[in-house]
Parts: sequence; structure tokens; C-alpha cells
Amino acid sequence: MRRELTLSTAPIHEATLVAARKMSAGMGAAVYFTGVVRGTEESQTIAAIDYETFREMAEHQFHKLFDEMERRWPTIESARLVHRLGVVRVNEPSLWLEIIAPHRPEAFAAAQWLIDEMKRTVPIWKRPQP
Amino acid sequence: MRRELTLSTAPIHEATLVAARKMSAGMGAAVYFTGVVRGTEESQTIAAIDYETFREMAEHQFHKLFDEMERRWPTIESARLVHRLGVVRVNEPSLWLEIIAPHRPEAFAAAQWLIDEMKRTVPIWKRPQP
Amino acid sequence: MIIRIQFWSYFKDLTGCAEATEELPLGATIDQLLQRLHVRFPKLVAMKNSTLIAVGVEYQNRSHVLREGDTVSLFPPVQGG
Amino acid sequence: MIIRIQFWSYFKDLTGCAEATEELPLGATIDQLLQRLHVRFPKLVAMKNSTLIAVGVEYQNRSHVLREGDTVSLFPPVQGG
Repeated sequence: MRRELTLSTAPIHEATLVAARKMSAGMGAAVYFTGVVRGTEESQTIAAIDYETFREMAEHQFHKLFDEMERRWPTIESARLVHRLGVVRVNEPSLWLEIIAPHRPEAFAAAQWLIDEMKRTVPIWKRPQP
Repeated sequence: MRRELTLSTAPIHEATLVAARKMSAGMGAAVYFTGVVRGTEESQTIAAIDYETFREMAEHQFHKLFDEMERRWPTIESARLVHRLGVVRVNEPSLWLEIIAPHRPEAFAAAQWLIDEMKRTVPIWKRPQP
Repeated sequence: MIIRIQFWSYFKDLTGCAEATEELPLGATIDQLLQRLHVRFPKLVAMKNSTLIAVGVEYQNRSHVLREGDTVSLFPPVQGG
Repeated sequence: MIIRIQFWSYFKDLTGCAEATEELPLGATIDQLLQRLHVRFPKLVAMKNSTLIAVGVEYQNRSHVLREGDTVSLFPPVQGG
């Protein structure tokens, strides 16, 4: 499984990422998730979220998740994940994910699984900014 | 729920579609699915698929599905769906879908539901081209 | 009454045409229409159990009563995506 | 042995620092380290049940035995996405 992980303070340019997709002839499904900063956090109006990470551990934990994903869904060809760090304003993406697989079900299942697991184990934290 | 349906022989430009996204401050999740023509159909190598539709009925059936989606997931802000018609070559997208919602679970659930239902009720047919 | 019939996908290949008409008695059902069409286009018979039927833009089952001016569409299982 | 400790997210606010060191007897566990830290940084006590602990880049539980040169990270539940 091809994997590409980016943890960066740079804005996420989804159109550029999508345009750079590589997909072999056996693949039929690309599932994307874009997580966007919402205007409220626990019913408080916010302007932005400041994301902090313990980078070395986050990278290690993401790669463990990619390894596990490969075991669970061996047909997946590629996973690309971008998580933005630092201050991300409301309405801007903080997370972008692409899963490429031969068919829909495993692409959707893996995408949801990866986000759920990331939220459980990858050391990234949010600080809402008023 | 905002809805946008395109059934067209024009190539699907995902990057342009993504760049045109509209999302209000309460929305946190955008789920995308891109269905791409695979190089094999029932274990035969193919070069393309020719998609035919009964357009008037397809549009009606899609709008019934959007209505039902709105009932099932009332928080969804927007659904955009593009299905390409005519000859679509291997590795080109034939289907593109965007669901925008406040949170991940309903966006993923609705995206999968819509594709499943489309494959059951919307009159579009494939003819593999050798 | 005159009923217009549309064939879609490979049903056009099986019948050799995209459209046809049938004259049926008032109150005839889709089932009666299908019996006529199976005589006229015998290759449709093998598809009997997988044929989908719409009147206008809505799916209907075989007991549905047709009306003057209806357009009936016959087609194989759909396969979008 | 000297153990280096890193605090992350609002644990830095609670302790007032991003890093600290503790000298512990050979064979000491994470639990023993936590007891020391709870005395030194009492605001961490309230977070006791939700504190996540890593040694290096791997999660470890409280019975894990520490070794010279280990870096222990303490942080609240993660919230990526």
C-alpha cells in the first residue's frame, strides 16, 4: 500500500491534492474526507482552532495505523493523509484523506476506520481560539 | 438541502468541482466519492464503458433519492452528484459525489446510501467497450 | 388505447428497436402489455424475471393499470456508478 | 536513573513547563514516576484518569518499567481531525 503523510502548517489545497492522484487501472474507487473547522466548539463561537502535535509520535502512530489498514484491507492501493497544524481558521480544512481501492466498500470502510483510530491514538490536540 | 445534479458527457473535473465547494460555518465534514472506470469488467479487459441513461427518469429518481436523504439526515447541507454519460475511458471518473454535513458520521452514511440506492433505482446502464 | 413503449440498454438490441406502440383494451395492465410484447419480441422472454418497468418516470409493478397516452419503459437492471 | 518528561497540550499549562526530569531508582515504573509528578505538579492529579502516557513514541500503561534515558510523554486525550 502506497502511503503519504503530511503534517504541516501549510494550508491544505484540496484541488491540487486531487489533481495529483495516482490510480492504477485495477482501481475503481477513491474516497475523500475533508474535515473543516466549524464555527462552534462545544456550543461556543470560535474563530479558529490551534492544532498542536507531538510530531515524532504522531508520525509513528499514523504509520502503525497504515500498517493495520493494509492488513485489514489488503486491496487498498493508496492512502494519503494531510493534517494541518497551527492555527486553522473557521471554514478551512484541517484534515484531508484519500483512500484508493478497487471497490467502494473497502474504501469507505477504511476511510472511516482510519479517522476513528486517528482520533483515538494520534497525538494531535486542539485549542479553540475565540 | 442544497442539491446539484449533473448528467453529462463532459469529463468530470474533480479539482474544479472541489474548488467550487460552498460550506457554511456550521459544517465540519465533506465526504467525496469518485468512481473510476476499471480496466476489467467481469474479468474481461476493457478500454472504456459507454454509459446510457433515460435522462428524464434518472433525474426524477435522483431527486426522489435526494428527498429521502434529506428526510433521513436532516442536518446535511448539500449534495452534489455528477454522473458522466457516453464513453468513459479506463482510469477516468464516471461518478463524483460530494456530501456536506456538520459531522462525519452522517456525511459518510449518506454518501454510501446514495450510491447504493442509485445503483438500485436510477436508470443508467453500462456497456463495456473492448 | 395506444401505449407507447421504450426499450433501454441491451433491450434495444433484443427487440431491434428503441420504441414501439401497442393497442390495448381500456383497463389493460402492464402484465397484459408484456404478454403482447413477448409474442412480438420473443428475445424479451428470457429477460422476464429481471425486467424493470416504468410508466413515465416511475417504477410500476405488473398489475399496474395503464392509461391512454402512457409511455412504458422496459429495461434490464440499472448499473450506474 | 534520569527520566525526561514531556508535557503536551494543556498539560503544559497545568505544570507550567513543557519538559522536566526526575531521578528514579532503577526498575521504577511509570506509576512511580506519576506519584512523584503528582507531588511536584498537583494540578495533574485531577487529570489522573484521562492522562495518556507514552515512552518514546509508544503508548505504555502504568506498570511499564522505565529505563535510563527514557523520555516519557504525558498528555490529555487526543483530538485530531
